[in-house]
Amino acid sequence: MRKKKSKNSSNKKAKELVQIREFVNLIKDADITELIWERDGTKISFKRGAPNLDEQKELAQKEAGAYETLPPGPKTEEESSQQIKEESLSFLEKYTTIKSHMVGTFYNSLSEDQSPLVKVKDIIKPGQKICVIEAMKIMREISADKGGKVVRILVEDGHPVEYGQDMFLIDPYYKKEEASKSLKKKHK
Amino acid sequence: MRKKKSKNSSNKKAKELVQIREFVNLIKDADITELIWERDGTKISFKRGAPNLDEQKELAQKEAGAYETLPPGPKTEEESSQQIKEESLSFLEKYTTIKSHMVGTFYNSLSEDQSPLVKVKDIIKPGQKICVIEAMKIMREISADKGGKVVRILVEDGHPVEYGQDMFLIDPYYKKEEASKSLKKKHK
Amino acid sequence: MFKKILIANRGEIALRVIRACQEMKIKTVAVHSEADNGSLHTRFADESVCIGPAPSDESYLNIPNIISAAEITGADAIHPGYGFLAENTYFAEVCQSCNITFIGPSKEVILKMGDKSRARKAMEKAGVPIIPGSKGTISKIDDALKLARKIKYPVVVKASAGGGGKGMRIVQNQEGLKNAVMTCQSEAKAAFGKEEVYLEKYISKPKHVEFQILGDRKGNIIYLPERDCSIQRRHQKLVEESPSPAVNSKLRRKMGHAAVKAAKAVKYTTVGTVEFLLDNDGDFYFMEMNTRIQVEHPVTELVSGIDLVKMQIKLAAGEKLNLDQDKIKIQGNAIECRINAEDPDKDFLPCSGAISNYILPGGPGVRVDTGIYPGYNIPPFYDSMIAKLIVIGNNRQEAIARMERALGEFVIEGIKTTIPFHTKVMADEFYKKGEVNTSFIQERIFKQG
Amino acid sequence: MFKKILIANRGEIALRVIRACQEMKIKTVAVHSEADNGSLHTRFADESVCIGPAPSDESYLNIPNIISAAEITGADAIHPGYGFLAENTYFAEVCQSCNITFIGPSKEVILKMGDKSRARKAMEKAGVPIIPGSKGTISKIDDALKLARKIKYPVVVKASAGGGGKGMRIVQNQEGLKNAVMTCQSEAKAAFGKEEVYLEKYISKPKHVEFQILGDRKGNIIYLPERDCSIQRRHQKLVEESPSPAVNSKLRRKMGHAAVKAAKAVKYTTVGTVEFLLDNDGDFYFMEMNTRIQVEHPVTELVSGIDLVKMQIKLAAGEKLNLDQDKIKIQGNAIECRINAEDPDKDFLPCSGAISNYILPGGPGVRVDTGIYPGYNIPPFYDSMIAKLIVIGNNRQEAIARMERALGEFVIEGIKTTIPFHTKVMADEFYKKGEVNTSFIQERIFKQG
Repeated sequence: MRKKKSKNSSNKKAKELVQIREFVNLIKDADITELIWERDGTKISFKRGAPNLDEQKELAQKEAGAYETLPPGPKTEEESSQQIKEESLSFLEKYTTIKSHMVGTFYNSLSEDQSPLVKVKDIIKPGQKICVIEAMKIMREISADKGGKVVRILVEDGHPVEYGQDMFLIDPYYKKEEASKSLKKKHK
Repeated sequence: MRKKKSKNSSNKKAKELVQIREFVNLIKDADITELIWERDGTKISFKRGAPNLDEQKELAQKEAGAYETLPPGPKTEEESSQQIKEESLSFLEKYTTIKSHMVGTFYNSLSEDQSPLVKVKDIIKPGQKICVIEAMKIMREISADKGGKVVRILVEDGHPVEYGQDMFLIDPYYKKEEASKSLKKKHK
Repeated sequence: MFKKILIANRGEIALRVIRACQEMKIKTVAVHSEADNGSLHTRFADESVCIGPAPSDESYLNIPNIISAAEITGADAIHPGYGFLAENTYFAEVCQSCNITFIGPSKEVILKMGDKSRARKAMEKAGVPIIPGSKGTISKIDDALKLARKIKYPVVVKASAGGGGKGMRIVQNQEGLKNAVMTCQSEAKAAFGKEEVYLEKYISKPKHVEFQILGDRKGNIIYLPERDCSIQRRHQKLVEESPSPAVNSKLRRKMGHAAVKAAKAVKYTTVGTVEFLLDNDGDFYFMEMNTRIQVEHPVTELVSGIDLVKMQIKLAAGEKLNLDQDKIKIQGNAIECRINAEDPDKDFLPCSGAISNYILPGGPGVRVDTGIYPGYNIPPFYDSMIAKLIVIGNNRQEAIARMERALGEFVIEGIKTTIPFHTKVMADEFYKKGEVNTSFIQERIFKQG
Repeated sequence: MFKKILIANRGEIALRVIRACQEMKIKTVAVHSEADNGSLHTRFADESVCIGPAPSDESYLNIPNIISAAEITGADAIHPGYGFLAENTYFAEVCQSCNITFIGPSKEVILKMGDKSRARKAMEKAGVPIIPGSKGTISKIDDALKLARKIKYPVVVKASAGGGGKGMRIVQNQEGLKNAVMTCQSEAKAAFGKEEVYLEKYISKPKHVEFQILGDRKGNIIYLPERDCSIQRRHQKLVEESPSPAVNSKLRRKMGHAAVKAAKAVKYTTVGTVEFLLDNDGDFYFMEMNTRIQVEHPVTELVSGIDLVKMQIKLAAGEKLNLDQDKIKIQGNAIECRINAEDPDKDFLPCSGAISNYILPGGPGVRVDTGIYPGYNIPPFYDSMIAKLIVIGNNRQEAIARMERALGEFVIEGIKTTIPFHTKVMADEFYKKGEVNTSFIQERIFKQG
């Protein structure tokens, strides 16, 4: 049997991300100019309205350089959730996730001695094997239900996933040129 | 001992009036365009916004003729509360009330064989005796704390009043000419 | 004792189990569908796992995901609550094969008691009274007449292939029987292709009286004071009380012993309920056995002072039953009203939606078991029962008065509930006198208009 | 029986009385200040009368308006609750003169028991143990030494003119006494101008144990299982329980009899409480008698099964006490936590304001008495106690575990409450062992930081 990690350590981060995305959608659709959310020491506050030109510029710059500044692998929980909060909202808005449709233990490779099926910056296609989930002692290979560039892997190897949990953060609008660049690098 | 009526029959009407007044104030101060209030079969709904010219005209006409169409004496509970609801809001806004500062039984005259201290359309002055309230078997003569024209007496003779209950609906802005007219009529 | 229990359920019963675990210092895992994200059972449990989308067959009935949830959280036992997987033999089996204790009876006991005709035979063998009738189908009218004389009129002739009231004839006396058997046979042939009929005693306006039993692995079994669940609408219990106004201490002992006999016949080792029909002559008949904790368990808890869910967990962990039958006392009268999100004026049409104003009743003798809270949005996917209001008084009159006052305090706005319906039941003169049977709702409440 | 009762109080106790009346089918009148317009007691009563503006001395203490409210509504009795006018002899007198029954003792009894030194003398005469000490002031040191030997050390020397801990000397043995008397005398002369001092036995870290008593007009008086209210902060009770972990059945009988003796001495005819200090040797001393229903009455209701407010109303209406001392049983252990709108981190500073999220605990063995509800705005004018959380368990351990879990379920957001403070108390090892006395909060909870 493969090594499993206990639940609860990894999905807090993912839940936070989902929460922020929900807020973004909320504020996008509704006629709201300001929204403050506070719980357990975390505070998220959004503002809208006639945007200030300087702020807009800053945002544009951030967006442009976004992938480059993203950390490639998993970080400690606090660090990465902090990171997510600091990312600009419009930046998060264009990403999507691949969710788990079962409850079980997440593995990033087909077996312990093999390399991960998917790494950050990989371009994945729908139908491609992306991970393995173990449930009731059965290993099940999971295929991507959408394609794009992997921005981040949200579950660590050997950690549990629940139904609907985000596993991969995907950029479906990645630029073609960049895609080929990244592929070239990979095959060097 | 003078005849008393049981509680609860008279102050419902007065409470309703107060409630409507509160709504008027609420809607006046707040940036609200519509407010619907429903309880126990009663529904009050207010609308605001760019007023329609015809409606405005109608309102103005109502206001001008307001006193004339008001019933002079008490009516049955249902009738009068219905009446209050139908009155235009701006019309109610300019009135004020004289409230009770004690709990007891309200009498409109100094003794059973005497005529009422105050009648509808009377002009009263601050300090003038306007009613008697009996509490713990002691009769207490009550003086007006403000002046104006009596639009309606909100408590019936022999009925109970609670602290803060509206007893008299007063028009503090009654027209002087009208005042003298009414006085003349009285002394004919 | 268990270290961590996963509760494979939702709503008030999930909370009920979490409460027992917290008081026993056992860790809890809640599972939930996407529709129940953030609901109270997920908030009060130590951990929670989303097991599927809103429809129950993809979440609360999703055995692989529930078992996986137990595995990833390291739960060593699963409490199924009631409904959903509580009497699912396959689930009990899977738990066993995964080395997770299923808090309930074994697969074999569920099977034995789940099949009505098997259970009937087992009970007859054990000497538990069952509704008297023909052993199999009857063909000769003389046999029918003889049997009917023995079991006494009225009797009912039923088509073997029928069900749910179809192909059924109630017969009041000897004269009508021959005709009824023949009509029933020909009707059965026309409707079901088989003319086989059987005969059974007809129980007119019976009372539904059930006994909570507790058993351990050493073979100790006791019964607790009975529950009267006669107030039903279309076989759905609405109001339950304990003790039953129709049962005196002598009958209680007699029925209780029969319940214990029934449980012993299948070597019952957990909490369960033996349901009886009680007729006007004080005769009672085994109806069925429920191999789970029941919705109405709180009335028994209130009158007996025994925490049934804690007891169930202890028995599942192999503890000995440390209760003495002779020491069980009845401490007053308890009544439970099931508060459903249904519109009593529209044929009990279930409602869903957001709760606006919400005030819970309180004060002496009042218990509320509920998963709802101010602002809660009732999802349309599950059972309409949203709360159980349970009261205890020193006597039945006090319990009824207390229930009336608690119903009056209970404010749930935004959706329709059965609170006004229960207020009518409590105010009914026949109810107050304890004159209730399974036809009560139809005859006393609906006829009033 | 009364036709209509006016409740001259607010908050949870007003609701408590309304609940009892509703169950007894007695009409109710709520009175309220302008600040309490629309609060639960006004909504649940049959009628309500506004009696004044927010400050209590103009409303809840406004005797003319309260009496007038009773007159205009035709109420034939007034229940004062606790606090406000509950022990006001003038109010009791006015009620009597207006032919309205004051639900409580007569003016004379309130007077007798309200004055501490009068009460002490009456108790001594009746043979109820009081804290031993000098009858009057002591002047000769030999008298002091003799007395101290008799009542045993430690003793306390107090200035007659002192109070609140001023001019007080605790003496552990004979050697210290002479010096203490002299110092105390000279200090007293300097501080108060009088050198008179007296001697009393010093009770170190006593327990506060009180007995609920019930009396009728025929002279029948019984006691109920005691309450332990040792957990106090600045003489304010915070947690109460019944039975007391410091009292066994023998001591209970002894103290109970003393409580009945105390009540008989003043011909007590209603519900009341006799408070004792209990020392570590099992000796107890009369402290005072409360001539009203008390905040902590629910713990007694839960363990005895007796509805004290209903009983109080029945006794006030002249009914005979139909309870037998020998039949009073203790059904488990009950604990009450007073939930105050106070910030435990800011020296219990009272908070007012609107309640946002609000979820009440529920399930087995949990009772909540409260006047608050979702969206309620706590006015700044009155007592900070907003809810009483009361639990019962089969034993003390279960009661504590239940209280811990109920405190965990209790959500009150928008204001600060003492819920986290109570969670600390319940988790305390000394509390769990029942090792509590009036210094517990200071020594066990505050010292933890």
